[in-house]
Amino acid sequence: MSDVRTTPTSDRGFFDEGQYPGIFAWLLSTDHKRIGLLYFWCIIAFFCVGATLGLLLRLELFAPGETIMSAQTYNATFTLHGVIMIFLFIIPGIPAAFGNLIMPIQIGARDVAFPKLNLFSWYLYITGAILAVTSLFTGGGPPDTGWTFYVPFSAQTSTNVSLAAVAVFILGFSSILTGLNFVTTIHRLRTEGMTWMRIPLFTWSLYATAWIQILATPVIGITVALLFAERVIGTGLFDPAQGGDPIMFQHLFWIYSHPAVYIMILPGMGVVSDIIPVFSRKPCFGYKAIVVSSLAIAFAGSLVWAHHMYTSGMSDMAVLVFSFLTFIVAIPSAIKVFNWLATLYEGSILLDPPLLYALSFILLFTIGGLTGLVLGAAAADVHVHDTYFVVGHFHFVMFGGTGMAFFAAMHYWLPKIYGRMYDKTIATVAWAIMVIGFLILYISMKIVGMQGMPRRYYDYVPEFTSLNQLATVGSWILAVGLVLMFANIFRGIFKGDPVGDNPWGGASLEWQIPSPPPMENFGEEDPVVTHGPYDFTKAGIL
Amino acid sequence: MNTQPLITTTEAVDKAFYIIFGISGVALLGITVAMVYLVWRYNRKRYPVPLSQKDHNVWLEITWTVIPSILVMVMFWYGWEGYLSLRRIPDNAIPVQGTARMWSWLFTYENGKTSDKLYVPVGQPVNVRLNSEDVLHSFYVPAFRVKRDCVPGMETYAWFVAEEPGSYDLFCAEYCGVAHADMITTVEAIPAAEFAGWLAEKPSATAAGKGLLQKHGCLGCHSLDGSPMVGPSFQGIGGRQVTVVANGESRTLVSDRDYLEKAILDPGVEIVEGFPAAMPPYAGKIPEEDMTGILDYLVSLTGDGSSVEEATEDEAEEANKPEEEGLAEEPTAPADAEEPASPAERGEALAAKNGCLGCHSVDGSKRVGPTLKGFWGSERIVTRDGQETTLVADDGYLIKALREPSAEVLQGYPPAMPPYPGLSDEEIQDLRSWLETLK
Amino acid sequence: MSGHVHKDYTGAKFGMWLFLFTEVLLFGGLFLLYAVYLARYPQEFISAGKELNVWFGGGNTMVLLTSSLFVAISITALRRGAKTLCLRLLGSTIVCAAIFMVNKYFEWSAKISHGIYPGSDHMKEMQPGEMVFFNLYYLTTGLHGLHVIIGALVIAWAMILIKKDRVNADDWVILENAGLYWHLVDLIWIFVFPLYYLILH
Amino acid sequence: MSEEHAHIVQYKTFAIVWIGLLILTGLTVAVAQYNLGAMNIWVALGIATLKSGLVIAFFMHMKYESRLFQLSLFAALAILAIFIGLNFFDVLYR
Repeated sequence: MSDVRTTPTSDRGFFDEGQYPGIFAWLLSTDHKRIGLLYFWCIIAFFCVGATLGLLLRLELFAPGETIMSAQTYNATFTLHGVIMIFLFIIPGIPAAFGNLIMPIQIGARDVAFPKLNLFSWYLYITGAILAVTSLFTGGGPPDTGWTFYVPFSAQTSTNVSLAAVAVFILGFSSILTGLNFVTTIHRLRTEGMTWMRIPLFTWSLYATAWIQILATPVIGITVALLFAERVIGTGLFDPAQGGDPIMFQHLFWIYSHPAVYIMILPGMGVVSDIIPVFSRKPCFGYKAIVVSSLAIAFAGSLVWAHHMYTSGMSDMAVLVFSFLTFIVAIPSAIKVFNWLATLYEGSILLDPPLLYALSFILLFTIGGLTGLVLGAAAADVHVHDTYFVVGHFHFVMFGGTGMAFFAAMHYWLPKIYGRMYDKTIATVAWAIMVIGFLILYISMKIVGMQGMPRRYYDYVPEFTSLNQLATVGSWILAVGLVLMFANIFRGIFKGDPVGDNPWGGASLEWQIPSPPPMENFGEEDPVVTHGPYDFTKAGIL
Repeated sequence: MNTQPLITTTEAVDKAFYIIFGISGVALLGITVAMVYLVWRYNRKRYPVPLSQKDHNVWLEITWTVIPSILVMVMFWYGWEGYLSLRRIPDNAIPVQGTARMWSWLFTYENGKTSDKLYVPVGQPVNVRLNSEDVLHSFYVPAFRVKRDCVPGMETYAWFVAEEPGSYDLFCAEYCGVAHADMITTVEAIPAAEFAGWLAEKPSATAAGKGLLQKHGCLGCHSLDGSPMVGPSFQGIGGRQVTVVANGESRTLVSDRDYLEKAILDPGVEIVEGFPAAMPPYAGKIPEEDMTGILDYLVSLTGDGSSVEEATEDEAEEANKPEEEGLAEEPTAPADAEEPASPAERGEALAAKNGCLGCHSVDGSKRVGPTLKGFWGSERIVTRDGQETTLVADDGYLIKALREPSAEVLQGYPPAMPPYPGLSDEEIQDLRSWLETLK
Repeated sequence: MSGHVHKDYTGAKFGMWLFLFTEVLLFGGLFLLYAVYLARYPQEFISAGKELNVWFGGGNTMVLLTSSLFVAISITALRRGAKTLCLRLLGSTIVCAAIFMVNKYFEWSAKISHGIYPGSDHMKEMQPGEMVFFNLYYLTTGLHGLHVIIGALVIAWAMILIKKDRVNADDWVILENAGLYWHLVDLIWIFVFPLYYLILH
Repeated sequence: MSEEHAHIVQYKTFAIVWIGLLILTGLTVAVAQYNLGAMNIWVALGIATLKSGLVIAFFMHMKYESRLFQLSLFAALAILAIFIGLNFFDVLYR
């Protein structure tokens, strides 16, 4: 790449260049990095709340019968755990936080296409989050429907589902606007020389994700709007007594929520695709295959929603079609895993924390993906559907996949954003503890699910006790790892040693500018890109 | 019976499991080993500079696209094949109607016999036709690998065959509200001859009568063994002397067929001394033939009622009873050994369980809905069909307000309350007893 | 590209189109339900559809098509420098929106006075398919009406900007985008009209 | 930037399109008077598609936009069609 270095006006980069004083430098900023950090910190905060709720759930399940909370509280808690983790952590997690922080820099842009809209998205996110929290304390009390809001229960319960539905609608709107912004940015604001085949894979994954956000999210909007209408004005479109069909709610819900799974996982795959080459000092193997598979996942992911509904009472023909399509989607994911492994081959591998987290992504995601095949196969799904096997499966994919990728991104890019390095040894120890706790926790869940324990059970029959206890113990180990990791990251941000511009030896654009980046990322002249994102030879790393 | 070898649901599903787990296990092992090996082999300490900058290989890409494609198609096929076995009901399957409701199961057999456990003969397929009375539930028997949602307004089915006698867990697998985890019963697989006997027990007046009492919810308030519940026990009710209060005057009479019929259809007229006027009128609610059956049975309960011949045959149901009560009324009650809670206490627990207190205060303050303080017997101005009417909060009003709250909406309040069709009559009586205490 | 001052017209329009896609998909959920329930209750949909008045629906179709014409012409007018004409056309568009809503008001109140509205007793006596039809009708036209109001507000906002010369012959992308939004409102109605008002008369 | 001076559509073009739209509206009402069985809905949808095509192409200037816009529109409509279409594997076979 051409020399895009400028003399920074300050060694704290954009942190010193707020347009407004004090807190308004953040709340009114349209700078993509500041907005990215706003998202980042909110997302971390909600993750901690969600994780705490998860720990409480595990504690309740430590023994059969009432342990620490009543059944109603338990139901509200798992609903809240799901809503927070999905709508406030995983979906916005990587795209809104790291997408905002890094994507414009990666394509050589000074900001996203619509900076004000970007800030507006964040405000929508916060509004949605506040409404979701408000629903706990108003109306009929915290929603107790599970994050899936299935009718007719959700239409009948006296708890505050209506407000939660409004919150989901607004959060969906925020997600749409971010997606729209990113698609436009990637189409319109690539700098000179940044051809489509030179876009870093992280940005590619965000591009694919953004299209899903745009095309699938409105469907959840109308779904929760209809739920709201059903509760408030009694339009019984899903009410059998009024000729409605409760199964149609599930169709509409999953038309969004299955693609949403790919909104959650694709950016994680992008992070891993960016990290592995840097720590192997080799170009990402099969760049084009990974790009195509991202787009294929985005498209094919929109065709498979009803595999959540094999037992719902829908037609057997639908089971046949959706089961078939589901297995098709498995292929692009497998292609990515093989390409990542091939990238390691003949490389020069440095096991720094970002790579460790990325590798654990591959392992845990593979386990999650393979158990996903069990759920895709019609007969096997019938047995494990709505059991702890499913709970274990999606935690492997969502937490082991997206969560680990989020942590990988944190260890990879935060030093760039804050210009300081965390303690790598502690990061490695925390990683090891987390992976061990994770495996104990979620493998126990899968086994107990195979034995037949249904999910969303406040209480269980005695034969499930020992595995539940094992899972709870695993959750404690996992929690220790999480606390250690976050503590280390925070210490690193504020007190770590300064890092140079390119601590890992990356070849993409974000490593060519100062750490922290200056206000508009690049100096007077826009960068001109002359080689691919993983061309370490031309970038002068090798 | 067995014209061809029957593939059980367990066998059909497990085949898919073995194949998918087999392929997946190999894949996982391969990927993990490859990853660890590569990280170890090409460590930077060993190779400070990468050996190559290879970044693509078309043949490799094709290989690892095609092979997984074939493998997943294999998995798809076995999954689908197993699923078809689950959907093809064997010709000789016994039909059973399975009804799910918040939060219990009711199984009805061809001859009209009902049970809250699913009794099946060993070795013979059973087809359970499922429906739901309220929200989604799911019929799940892990041992037989079958699961099917119960959808209101729609019939679904699941068939299975129990190869071995035994008691198998039957769960509700679709989240259905606060007592979802308590919606558990069992499949009782018994030898075919025993099953036939059990099924044929219908002629036995006791079992039939008891079944009717169960069906209409009588046993929620009246015991058969003499223990006091909300209402008087049925033990010895046939021909027993009872003291009743009518219009403030008490008198003693003999509990005969006429009295019992009156007491069921219009219980408010004469109240048994020492018991609350809690029983709802059943006029028009019990079909003629059921009424005859109930009366026949009740009249037959004479003497100390150490209950004739039914002791053995009803063991299973007796054993199940405390559990069912726990389900319906006190999911959080610590133990069934304790004294039964008073109706008012149960009512309070019910109100908490159903989330009533989210909208209704008990201290007179206004929330989404009206306060419950001083509710009982108060005058209410309600809007019915757009017209204002004044009425008194009594049994009829309470039942309507709970089952169909939108029909009569209290002046000054939004029509926000959802209907609670899941509340049984006994539960409503408990609520009523509790409401009476809120002066 | 030189950063700050530049204004990316294509980008702005593209962003608007992406937003319109989300609107299409939002209504798409309702059209999906319509398709599914039509397949399930064809006879009931026909009998219920007869209750709707073609003249109300047809009249409103004309009104919206005409308003779309005004908006389309207004952009050409602005770009040719005819600011007053442009403002008049946009004003007419808002009048059209008002006519549409008044029309809708009469139509709805006629239905409601006949006891046809979600949860009414009259509805409860209908066939299940008819209930579904009317529930869908209210939700679809209601959501569409909401979009008419929002569209009118957006046009009004564009008018203010034109008056202030913030939007002018050289910088008209805001009007273009406001127009795109208004046309979307029209587009949705083009499908709502035959599906609800003309289902076999 | 070149696209700032994108095609200016003539008043006349708009007027012709508008008249076409009104005619099609009349047509769709007229056709609805005949009982064509299941074809009614398809004819109505066909005419509506034609009308919306006119609005998109001329009023919304899609005819003059780049291939990117057209492809995106196609993608969005295709996804909507898929969402609706795949549901019928359930609805028609239940």
